Amino acid sequence: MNFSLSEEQKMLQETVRGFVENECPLTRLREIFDGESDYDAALWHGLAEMGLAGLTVPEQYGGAEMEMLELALVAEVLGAGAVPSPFLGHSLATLAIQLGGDDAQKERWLPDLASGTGIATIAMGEAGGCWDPSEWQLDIEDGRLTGAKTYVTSAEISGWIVVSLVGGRLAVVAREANGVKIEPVDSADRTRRSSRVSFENTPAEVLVHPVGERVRDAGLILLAADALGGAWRLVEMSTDYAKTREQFGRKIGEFQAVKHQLANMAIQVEPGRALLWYAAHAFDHIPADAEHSAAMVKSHITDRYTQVSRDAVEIYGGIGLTWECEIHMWLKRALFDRAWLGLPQLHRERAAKLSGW
Amino acid sequence: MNFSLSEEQKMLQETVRGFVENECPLTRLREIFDGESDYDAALWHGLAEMGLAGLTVPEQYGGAEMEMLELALVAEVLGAGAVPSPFLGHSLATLAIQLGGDDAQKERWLPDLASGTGIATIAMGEAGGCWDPSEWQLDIEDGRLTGAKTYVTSAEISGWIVVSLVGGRLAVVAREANGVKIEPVDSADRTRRSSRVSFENTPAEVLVHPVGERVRDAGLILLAADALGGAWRLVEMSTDYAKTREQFGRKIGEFQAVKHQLANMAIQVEPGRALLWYAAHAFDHIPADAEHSAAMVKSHITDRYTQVSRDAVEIYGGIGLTWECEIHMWLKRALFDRAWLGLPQLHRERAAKLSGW
Amino acid sequence: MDLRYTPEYDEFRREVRRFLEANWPLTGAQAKLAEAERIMVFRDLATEQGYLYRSIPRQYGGSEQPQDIFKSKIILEEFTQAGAPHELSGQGAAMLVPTLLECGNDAQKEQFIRPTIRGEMTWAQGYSEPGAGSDLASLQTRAELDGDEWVINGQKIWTSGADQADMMFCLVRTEPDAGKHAGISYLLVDLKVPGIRVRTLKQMTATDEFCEVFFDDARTPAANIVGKRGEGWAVSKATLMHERALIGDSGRMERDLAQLVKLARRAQIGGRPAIEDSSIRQRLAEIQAYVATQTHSGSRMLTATAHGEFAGIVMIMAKLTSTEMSHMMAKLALDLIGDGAFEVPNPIAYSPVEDGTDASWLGNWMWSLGIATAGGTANIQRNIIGERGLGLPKQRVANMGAGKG
Amino acid sequence: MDLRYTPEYDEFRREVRRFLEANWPLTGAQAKLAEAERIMVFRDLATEQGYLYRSIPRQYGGSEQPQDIFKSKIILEEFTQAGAPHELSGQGAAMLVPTLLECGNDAQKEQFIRPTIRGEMTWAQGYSEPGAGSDLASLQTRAELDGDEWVINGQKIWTSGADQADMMFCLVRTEPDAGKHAGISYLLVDLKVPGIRVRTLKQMTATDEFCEVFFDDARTPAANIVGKRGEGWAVSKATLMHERALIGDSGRMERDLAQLVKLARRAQIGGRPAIEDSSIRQRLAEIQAYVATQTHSGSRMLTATAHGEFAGIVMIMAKLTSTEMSHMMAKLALDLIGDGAFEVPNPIAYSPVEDGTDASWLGNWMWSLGIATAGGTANIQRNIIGERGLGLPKQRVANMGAGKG
Repeated sequence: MNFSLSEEQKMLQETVRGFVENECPLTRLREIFDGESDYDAALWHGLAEMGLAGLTVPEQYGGAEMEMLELALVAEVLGAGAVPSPFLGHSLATLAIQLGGDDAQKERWLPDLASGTGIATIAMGEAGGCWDPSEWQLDIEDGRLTGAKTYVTSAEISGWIVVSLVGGRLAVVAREANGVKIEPVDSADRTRRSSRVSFENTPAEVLVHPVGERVRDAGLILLAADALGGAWRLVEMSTDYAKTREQFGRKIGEFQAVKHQLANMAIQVEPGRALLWYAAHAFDHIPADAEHSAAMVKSHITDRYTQVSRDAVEIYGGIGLTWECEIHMWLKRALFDRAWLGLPQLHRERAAKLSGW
Repeated sequence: MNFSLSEEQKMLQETVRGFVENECPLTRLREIFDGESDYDAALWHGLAEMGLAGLTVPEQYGGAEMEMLELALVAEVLGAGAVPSPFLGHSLATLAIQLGGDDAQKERWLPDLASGTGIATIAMGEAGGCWDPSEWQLDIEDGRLTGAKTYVTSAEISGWIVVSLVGGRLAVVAREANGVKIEPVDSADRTRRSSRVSFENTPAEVLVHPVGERVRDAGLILLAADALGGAWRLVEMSTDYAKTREQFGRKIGEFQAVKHQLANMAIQVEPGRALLWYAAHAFDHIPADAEHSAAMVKSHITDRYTQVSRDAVEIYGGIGLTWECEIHMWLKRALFDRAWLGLPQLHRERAAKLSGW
Repeated sequence: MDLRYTPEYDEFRREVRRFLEANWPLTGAQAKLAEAERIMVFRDLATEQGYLYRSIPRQYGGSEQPQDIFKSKIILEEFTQAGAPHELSGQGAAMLVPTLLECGNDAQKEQFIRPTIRGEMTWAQGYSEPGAGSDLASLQTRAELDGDEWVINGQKIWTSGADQADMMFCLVRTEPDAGKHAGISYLLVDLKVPGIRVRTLKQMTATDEFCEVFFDDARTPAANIVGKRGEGWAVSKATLMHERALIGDSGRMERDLAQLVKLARRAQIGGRPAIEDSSIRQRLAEIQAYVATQTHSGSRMLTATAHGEFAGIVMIMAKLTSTEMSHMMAKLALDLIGDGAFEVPNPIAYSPVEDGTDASWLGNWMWSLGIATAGGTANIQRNIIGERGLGLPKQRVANMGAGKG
Repeated sequence: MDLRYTPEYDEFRREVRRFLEANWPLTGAQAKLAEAERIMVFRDLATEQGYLYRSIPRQYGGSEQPQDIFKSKIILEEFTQAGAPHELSGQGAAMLVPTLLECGNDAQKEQFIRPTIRGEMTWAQGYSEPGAGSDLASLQTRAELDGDEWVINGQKIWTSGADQADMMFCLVRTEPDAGKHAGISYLLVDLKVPGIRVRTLKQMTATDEFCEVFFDDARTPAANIVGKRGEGWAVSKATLMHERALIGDSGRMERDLAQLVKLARRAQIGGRPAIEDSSIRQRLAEIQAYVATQTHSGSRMLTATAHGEFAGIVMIMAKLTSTEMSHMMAKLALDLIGDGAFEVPNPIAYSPVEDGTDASWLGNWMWSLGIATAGGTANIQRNIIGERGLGLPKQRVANMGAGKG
């Protein structure tokens, strides 16, 4: 038994962390956050050059043929840096084709996506907070798609949009196809802005395997990974702040009340790391536990992230409420991670059902 | 508008408080707690001499003709002292006859009960946690009662037992009547021990007005009052302890963590006082709010009491877990107040329904 | 105990209603005035009648009425009900004017009160500094007397509305050699003088209520000191617990709860209205009881104040309990708005959530984070409750509560 | 990452199973022995085989095996599964023996280890005193050397099982002039000698696991000091983080949760099983996720330890997080047992709730209050996480965490 990261996995995280520190430091993050678009081509190409665009894609299609655990470890580092990128949607769309496509479909899309030359995204939610596969209503008729999806990330810059359909099927749509309309949302999380995407008699190709639930589970894990990275970063930032900020002639971290607040934040987050590892590992290796642990990890860690982002504001005080303090970018990312693919209460109810309760 | 206690009401509390301090100090309380019975005749007669046995009974029957607010204020003081007495059951049984009886019934029972010469109790709960009037199953057939009630206080020493029936009606049974069987429960709260009381073809007299719900509301208010008194006493005891106990060369109350724990306990309890006053006042004067505020005050304050009793143990440390530390007598009283007449969640659901939600 | 008003107060309420029916909205030629003018005309009328600015002498523009908190409450209720303009609620009328009445000299009262309560002179509060938040008394902005003027250098932060205001009342260090608290004075400064620069501070909700104010040899007349040199700390505390704070908050929590219930009715969980979900109902009912404790404690404190009594420890709890209730409500709201969390918040700021949209609840969630709890405020409240309320010993050497309050 | 064991370990597990199938329960004549004897025979056999007391040299009665935490875990799992006696779990085997192995001299090891692990000599722990709880180092019980004996005076408290035990290992002050920590020594004392009086301390659950022990000129041989004079504090800390603590707790939280789910199935809310109520389901699912974080963090720490690595800050969190989970479960249980709260608790003490009755949950609720959080333990854990885990500064002058750990 070996429940730890391998040297390669640690190295992967270190490499990405180093890249993020150099290429997306706080100054750059702020620029993107305050700018017109959350897409930074140089940043994306840098990530793609490290192989992150096709991390799970089989080598025969030009990918790194790694597993969900590695994908989650990367998501964690990107979450820690609040990195704006198409990573989330692209990873899930690519995984959808990888798991759901036949040979021809894989041959057609994966090489392009694995290299990062092509960008894809995924469209799962429907109006009224319908994120669960059982609630998906969109369907294909005669190879044509009509309807709308909500909160699709990076839609404007994606070449392909994987769209979830009734019954857990998935279809691929070219963004430039007829009838595709993208309406940007004025997004709270400006590192992962989203759009409403609608289709009007749009040509779409259905993937042969209906893997919607698997892709949803992958999404739950990636959101949890992002949340873990972001939440721990908030613990670190708040701790650093408490070590430097002085009030009443001493560092505020010296006051027992503040120290205990920080300790409480830390214990909310760090134990989740092992659950994340497990859920990601189970996705590939323990089928009986995969769906349940994905539901648990998403509900648990994204809730913790949201709470910790509130706690961080308490530590920072008034300045933590301002736009110029960095906290709010993570806080808004926490809101995204918590709501995308459905709120914690939805996944707690699912976990209860899956437990046979 | 005058939302405060009158001088007479304050005096009433002072008088009872003085009596409790003299006649039921901690030493006496421990004796009763550890003894064979929770009934102390001298204590009860002392309370009765102050008029507490018939506080709400009209003067024509020998009572003090006061209102629910006064009754609640007395219950609060008795709760603060964790006083063992038949007060709770007797007050509710007496109120049941007062509100539900016709002239003959009142004439028959009230003078005896108001003076405290006779003791009565009330039997409302049924097996399976059925405390709500809608769940009461017992009924009278040809003036005879068969069935059982749970967690009846002071049954052995009561001359009369008011029994709730299907549809919210109430009946009076003599304890010595045929077929009455009293099986004591090994009670956690040894200041208000209870019994299962069963009836087998027992003669019973139905009160003419079906006031079961009103009496239940009165019970909710008295439990909340007991809880408020007890919870605030725990705050006081814990505060006193924190002012004297030393660790690391200083009073533990000086440590910010302990200070904040105590402050958190205090803010959980003290604001409930005004809600209690309101609910008790509403019982007599604001019919539209009476049921709702009784449901709220019981669920809120008894939950706070339970929490505060846990918090008190944290302040006291290991000694707080022992039988010889006084805390546990209040803690067990908190458990009683919380469970009798139904758990907080039941009354929250009722409050929601009554709010039209 | 009697929750009804006496017949005299009922009569007073009818009198206020008759006044409002006759005068708001304005009629005739006055109805055609611009809005700001209409409001001013009405306020003058209501003040003349004895309904507004009741604690302010007539010579300074008030109505100089005997203190009567029930009348104040009735007036507030009826004016709110009628949608009529009440007293100005800015920092000037709410904080500076009571302070001047208590500690100002006649010239200051004469000069500042009337224009302030008429809205002709607006104020910002200059207390906090970047290095002096919860430990306010460590403030570093200094003022030196140069002839008949104070020369001010330093920086203030969290001065809400300083970009719009005419004047600032602020705490500055004038006695560098005196103790931490004893070295502070309370000055009034014209924000339009040279040497003052105001920068707005954007909040995470994308609004900018707050500002930073930089002083670089900014000047104000020597006469603009309230109280004596070194008394500024005491001056700033003089009116913290005045009547207005007691009745001002009334009903806000209930209104927020009503909005939350509305939200729970329209939000969906598992295809059904969220309000039918037992976990949501339990949380709503728990909040409802907390709100009820606040409401009735409000009545209790009001009564005590009316009788000139002190209601006890509950008086120093309201701030912390309000904060905690706001948190509970905001958290529940976040569980109800669902996808609303993706969209940009609509910050109705600290005020109740008036429009009830998802975006307004998101803004409320962000706001409820801060202001009240930020900067150790909640911790300081707990210190105060522990030390003043329960009589626990102060921590030796240093104590987070020592500076504030 | 691979959650499976390697083939070698699978083989080891089969070997253990074969041993258990052959030897537990005992067969033949041995099966007719009294229970205590059967257990001792079996333990000797299992030790001989290398399954028990693996870190203890054979000369002292152990099996002297190379450290292998996975084997230890497999043994524990299989013995538990088979209901076979594992190592003794009392304070002697669990705390004193590792301490002697680390800090004792040869004579002490020779004299005490074998009888202790065979259950022939039982121990109580004498650390806490009425005036020294979380601030343990302020202990006042003193010992003075008189010829070749220590003479002990003072009082210990929370010495579980002292009324049954033969011996006590305790911390006493031997160097009154040295510093708070430096004046303490670690002594072994026969509880049956004159001058020692043991009084049981009844708990609120009506059980009496704990005792007070009074020393009145009680004597113990001068040789019964472990480590040197004044080294007692360090000696008592030497083995705090040993392997046993890591694997000992495994599975307890899951078993408790499974019992809680059973309780939720039989409890009723509104006439239906509580587990169908959405508020209960949400709370159960939230607890389930917390338990999962604990379980998998356990695997993480186990792996790290097996690799001789330190898993990081999570290592010092387990105690506090367990406490908080126990609280969550106990609170939910209290909402499920309903009328069970009236009846006298059945204290299954700190152990999992094994029979699942209402009375056992009530006992669990009372126990979960204490031990773990009582006496500032949770606060001290938070100090440790803040200071050691996050590197926050210690509070100057005094610090609640300074004494412990």
